Amino acid sequence: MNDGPLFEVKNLQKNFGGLSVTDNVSLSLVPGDRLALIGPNGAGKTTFVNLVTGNLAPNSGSVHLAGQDVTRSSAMQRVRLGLVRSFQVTRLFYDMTPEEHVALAVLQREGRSGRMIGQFRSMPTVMDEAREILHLLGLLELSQFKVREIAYGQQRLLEIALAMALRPKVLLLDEPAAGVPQSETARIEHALDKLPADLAVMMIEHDMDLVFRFAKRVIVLAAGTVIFDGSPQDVTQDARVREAYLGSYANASSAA
Amino acid sequence: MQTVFSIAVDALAYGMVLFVISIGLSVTMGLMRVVNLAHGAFAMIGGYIASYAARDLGLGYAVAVLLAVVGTVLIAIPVERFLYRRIYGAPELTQVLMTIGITFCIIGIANFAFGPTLKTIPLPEALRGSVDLGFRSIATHRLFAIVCGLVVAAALWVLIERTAFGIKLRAAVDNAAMAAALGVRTEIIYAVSFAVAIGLAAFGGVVGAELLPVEPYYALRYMVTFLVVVSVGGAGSIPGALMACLLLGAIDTTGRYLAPEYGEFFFYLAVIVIVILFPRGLAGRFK
Amino acid sequence: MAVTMHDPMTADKTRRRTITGSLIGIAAIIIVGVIGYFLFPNNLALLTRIIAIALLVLSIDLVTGYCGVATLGHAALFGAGAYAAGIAAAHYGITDPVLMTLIGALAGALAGLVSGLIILRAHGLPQLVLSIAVIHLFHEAANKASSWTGGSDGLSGIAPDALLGLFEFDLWGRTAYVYGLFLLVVVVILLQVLVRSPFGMLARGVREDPLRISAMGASVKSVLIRMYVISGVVAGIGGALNAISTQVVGLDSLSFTLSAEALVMLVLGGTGSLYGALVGTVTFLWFEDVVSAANPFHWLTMVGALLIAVVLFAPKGLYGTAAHLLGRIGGERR
Amino acid sequence: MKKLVTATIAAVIFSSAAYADTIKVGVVGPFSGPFALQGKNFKAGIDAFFALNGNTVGDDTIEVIYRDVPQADPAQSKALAQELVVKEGVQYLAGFYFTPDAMAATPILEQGNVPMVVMNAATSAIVTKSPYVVRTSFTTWQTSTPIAKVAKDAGVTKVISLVSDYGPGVDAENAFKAAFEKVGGQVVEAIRMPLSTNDFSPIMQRVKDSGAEGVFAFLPSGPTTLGFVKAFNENGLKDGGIKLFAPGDLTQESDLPALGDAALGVQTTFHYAVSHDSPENKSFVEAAQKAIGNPAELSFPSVGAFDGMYVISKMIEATGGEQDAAKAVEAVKGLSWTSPRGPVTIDPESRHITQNIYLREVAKADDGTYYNKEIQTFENQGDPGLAAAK
Repeated sequence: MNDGPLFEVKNLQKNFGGLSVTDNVSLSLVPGDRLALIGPNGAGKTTFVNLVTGNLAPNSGSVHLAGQDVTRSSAMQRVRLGLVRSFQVTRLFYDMTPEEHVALAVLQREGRSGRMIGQFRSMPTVMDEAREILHLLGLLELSQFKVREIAYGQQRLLEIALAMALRPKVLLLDEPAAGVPQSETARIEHALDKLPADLAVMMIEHDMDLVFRFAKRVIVLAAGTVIFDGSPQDVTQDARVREAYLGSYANASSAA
Repeated sequence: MQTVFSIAVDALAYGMVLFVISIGLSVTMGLMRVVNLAHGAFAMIGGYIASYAARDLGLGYAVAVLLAVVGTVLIAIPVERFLYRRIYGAPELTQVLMTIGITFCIIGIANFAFGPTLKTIPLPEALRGSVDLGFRSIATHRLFAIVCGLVVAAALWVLIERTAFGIKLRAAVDNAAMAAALGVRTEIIYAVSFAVAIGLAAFGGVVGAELLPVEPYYALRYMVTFLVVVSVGGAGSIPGALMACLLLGAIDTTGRYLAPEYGEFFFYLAVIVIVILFPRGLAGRFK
Repeated sequence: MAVTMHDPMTADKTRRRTITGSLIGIAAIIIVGVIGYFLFPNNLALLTRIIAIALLVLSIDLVTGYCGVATLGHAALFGAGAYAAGIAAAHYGITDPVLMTLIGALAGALAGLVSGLIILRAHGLPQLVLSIAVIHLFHEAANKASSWTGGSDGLSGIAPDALLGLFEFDLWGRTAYVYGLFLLVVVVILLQVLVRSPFGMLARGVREDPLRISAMGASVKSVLIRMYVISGVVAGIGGALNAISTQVVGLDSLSFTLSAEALVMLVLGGTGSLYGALVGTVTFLWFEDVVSAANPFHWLTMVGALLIAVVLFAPKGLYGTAAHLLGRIGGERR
Repeated sequence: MKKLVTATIAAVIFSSAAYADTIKVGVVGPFSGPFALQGKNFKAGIDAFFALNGNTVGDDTIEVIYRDVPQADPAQSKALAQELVVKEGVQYLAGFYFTPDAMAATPILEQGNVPMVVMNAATSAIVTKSPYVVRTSFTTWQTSTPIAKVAKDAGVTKVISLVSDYGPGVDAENAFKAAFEKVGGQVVEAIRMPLSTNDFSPIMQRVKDSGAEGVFAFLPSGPTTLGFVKAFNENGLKDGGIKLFAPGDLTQESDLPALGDAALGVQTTFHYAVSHDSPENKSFVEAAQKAIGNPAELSFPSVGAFDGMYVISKMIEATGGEQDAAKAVEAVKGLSWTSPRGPVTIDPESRHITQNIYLREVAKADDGTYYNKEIQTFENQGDPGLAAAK
C-alpha cells in the first residue's frame, strides 16, 4: 500500500439542475479514524453518501480508496475494495434469520456466496465467524428467529453486524441509531466500541450525544460544502456552524 | 409520398382505436395499481351489449353505445365490490391470478349466453362507407374512432387535472392514508375511478369493434396488446398512453406494409427497444 | 472457540430438520408418483404431461418465487428444450432419450441466458412486457424456421430409442412416466440442495432487497442471470421430456398461453417453495382434466372460479396457505 | 393398498369386458376456447348422423367420448388420444381439427390397433403418417387449386397472394401458385400475414401498389376474416375492380351474418356449402341444425364429422365389432357414397376423400340471410397436395 490516505474524496461536485447539492467537497480518512459527518437537514449528507458509495455519479471530482481511483467504479466494486456502508433505514431480508444474514456476508467476503452445493451450516469456519460476530453484538440468542420477528433496535445491530462481517477498511454508518428508542442507544454505542481499531469509520448522525461520545473528528456540511473540520470540542464554538444550525438544527437535535 | 401519407392515416386510425380501449386500463394500472388482465373482458361485455341492442333489438347506434357503457359499468360494480376490493394493494401475482380467473369466467359466460360466433354492431348510415381524402379513401368509422380517441383523451385530462375529483384521486393514489385522514373517502374514489375505467373499456370495445371484432375470446386475444401499450406508455399517464398507441400503431402498420411476414418481429423488437430505453414508460422521462 | 460452545445444537438441529424435511418431501413425491402409477395405469400420458409441465413451473419458481422476477415468457425455455431435443432426434438421428434430455437441458440453459439478458433490463410491469415480447419473438422464430421446426404443423418424426436400450416408449406410456418421475425426483433433489446453498440464500436476498445485496458486494445481475440459466436447464429438461413422451413438438410449447398458464399454476400452488410449484401444477392440470372431461364445452368457467376462490380463501397459494396454517398449529403446540 | 389394487384391476377388466357390444369412438377436438364453434360443429355432425341412422350397427351400439383440445396442442392431443385408447378402450379415434393434433396421435394407431378418421385437419401429409389414417374432410391444396382456374376464366392474369403465415396458409399459397401458373397466370407477389393481424389496411395498400388485378386470400375461419373482408372493401379495392378469390374458409356460413353485405359477391371454392341442393343435404342440415341449437352456427366441420361417422359405421360393419384396425381400414378403401356435399369416394391409395369442389358466391336470400350459392362444380377432385409433395 502506498503512503497516501486510506480513503480520499477530492473536489467532489454534484448538481441537480442548477442546484449544487454537493459543492467542491474534499476529505480524507486514515486507518483508525472516527469521523462524524453532521449538518442541518438539506445539507446534502444523503447525496454525499450516495456519491461516495457509488449509487450516484458525480459531475466532477474523484473518490479514491486505498490509493485507487474508484470514481467510475460501481457500488458493488467499491464494497469489494473495502468500502462498506450501513443504511439509514434498515434494509434486511425479513424472511431470513440473523445467522443467515451474517453467514451470507461472510461467504460473500470469502467469494463463496456463489456456491450451489452445501450449506453454510456445515461450513465450520463460516459458522464460527458468524456466531462470533453475533455474539459480539449480543444477537446470538436471536440467531434462529426471522428478522421480521425481532425488535428494531436489534435489527439496527444486525446492520452493523453485517458490515463487520464484510471486514471493511472504510465503514460508512448512515445514522446507526436512527429510529432506535433512547433506552437502546447504549447497545448501539456498545457495538460501535467493538469495531476494529484500525478501521476507518465515517458516521452520519443526528444524535449529538452519540457523535460526541464516538467521534474523534467532526465534519460539518451545510448547503453542500464543508464548513468545519476539526475536533468535537471545537465544533460547538465555531461561529459558522452555529450560524448554519441556528433555527433549523437546534430543534432537530433536541428532538432526536 | 402518397403511400407514406396513406400509411400514416392507417397508423393514426389503428393507434387511436388501441388508445380508446387501453386508456381505461392505464387508469386502473397507473392510478389504482391493479394489474387488471380482465380489462379486455369488460370491453368485450360492452361490445356484446351494443351488438345485442343494435342488431337484435334494432336500437340506434348512439343508444347502443350508451347502453353498452352503462350496462357494463352496472355489471362491473358488484365485481368491484366483491372481488377487486380484495386485491387492491395485493402483490402483482395475486392480482394476475384473480383477474385471469375473472376473465375465464366472463369468457365462459359470454360463450354460454351468446354462443361462439362473431358479433357485429351495425353502424349508422353516417358512419358507413368511405370518405375521400384526396389521395385515398378511408372508412368513415375510422375517422369516427380517431375523433373519439381525441375527445376521450381531452376529457380524461380535464377530469384528472382540473376537477376536484381529480385532485382527490391523485391524493388517494399518492398516499391513501393521508387522503383518508383529510376526509377523502378513498373507497368511493376507487369505486368511481374503476367505473370510469370500465366505462371507457366498454366504449372502446364498441368503437373499436370494426377492427377488433367481438367474440368470446376477445378478452384473451387482445389482452397482451393492451398490456403492452399501457406499459410502453407508462401506466397512469394519458399523454404517455397516447404516444405509445400512436408509436406502436405506426410501427405495426409500417412493418405490416413493408414486410408483413416479419410484422410480429418488428413489433416486439420495437417493444423491447422502447422498454429498455424508457424503462418507466414513454411518459416517464417528462415527469 | 468459546462462542461456538454456546449452543452448537441449534444450528445442527436446524440443519438436520431441513434435511429431514427435504427427505420427507422427496419421499412424498416418489410415493405419490408410485401411487399414481398403480391407481391410474391408463392415464400415464396425462401424468407424464403433468410432470413435464411441473418442471416448467418449478423453473418459473426459481426466478419468480426465489428471485422475485415476474415473467410471462418462460415457455421460451421449455420450448427451446423441446425443439432442441426434437430437432436432434428428427434431423440428426440422435434418438437416445438420455442424450436428448441433455440436449434439451443445454438448449434451455441457452434460451435462459438469452431471455434473462433481455428481461433483466427492466423491472416491474415493463419487465413483464419484455418477457411477453421475448416469448412472441421465440414463437415467431420457430414458426418461420419451419424447415427445422415443422412450423405450425408441428415437428413430428421423433422416435426415441428404448431407454438404456431396454425399455421401449410404449403405448401405455409406462417408460415415459417412470423416466419422467425419475427426472423430476433428481431435479427436485438438486434444487433442494441449490435453494439451501449459499447461492440459494443469495437469491432469496435478491428477492427481498436487491440494494442490500449489492451493498454486500454481490452482483444482483449476475445472481439473476445464473438463476435464469439454471432455470433454463430445468425447463429444458421438461421440454425434452415432453418431446420424448409425445414424440411431437408443437408451437404451443413456445407460446404465451403456456407461459401464462404455468405462471398461474405457480401462483395457485404458492411461490417461493418447490412443493408449492408441484402442488399448483398437479391441482391445476388435474382439475382441468376432470372438469374438461365432465363438460368439454364450458369448463373454463370452472377453472376461473377456482382461481378466484384461491385468491379469496388461500391468498398464499394452496401449499403456502396450508404450510402457514400447519405452522401456526405447530407453533401453538410448542 | 392390496384391496385398492384389486379393485383397480377389477375395474380395468370390467371396463374391457364392457365393450363387447358397445363400440366406443373417441373424438378429439376444440370444444372450448377460441375454436369452440368448430368443435360444436363436430358434435352437430355426429349427432345428425345418429339422428338419421341411429346409433347401432348390427347389434353393436356406438358410444362417442369427447375430449377437448382448445388450441393446437399436440402434446395434450396425444395424451388425450392415448387416454382414450388405453383407459376408455375406444376402438376408433376421430375428430382432430388441427393438423399438429392429428399428427401427434398417429404413432399410437398401430400399437393401439386403432384407426383414425380425420374429420377436419387439412394438411396433405397426415395420411402418410400411418396406414390407419382415413380423412373425410378436405385438404387446403384440394380446395385452393380449382380457384386458380376460376380466376383465369374471369380474365385475371396477375394475382397477388395473401395468406396467413402458418402451415395451411403456406399450403394454400403453394397450391394456388402451382395451379395458376399452370393455366398461364402470374402471381406477382406472395405475402404472408401474421396470424395476429388485426388491421389489414396496410396490406391492402400493398395490393394497390402491386398492380395486381386479383387477390388470392387464405385466412383461417373466424374473427380475422371479418377485418380482412372489410378492409378489402373500405380501402376501395372492391370498387377499384380488384377481384377477390379464396378457398371457402374465408366465407364459412357461421361467419356470414357478421360479414354481411361486405362479403356479397365474394367467390370461393370449397367442398361443402350448407346451401348445397340435394335431398341428402336437406335432411342432414335439418338434423344438424337441430343438434347445434342455433342454425346460424352450422358450418363445414359438421359434414366432415357426419361422413366420418358414416365411414366408422362401415368399418364396424366390416369387422363385426371386433377390434381390427387393418381390416377396418381395408374395408373402406375405395368406398363410395353420396354425402350431403355430393358424391364422394375414399381414395384406396391415399385414404383421403375424393370429392366435388364447388365454386360459390356469397348471396343474399329472400329472408335477408346470407349464403354461399353454388355456381360451378369441379368434379372428382383428389388431393393435388400429396402429388406435389412427392
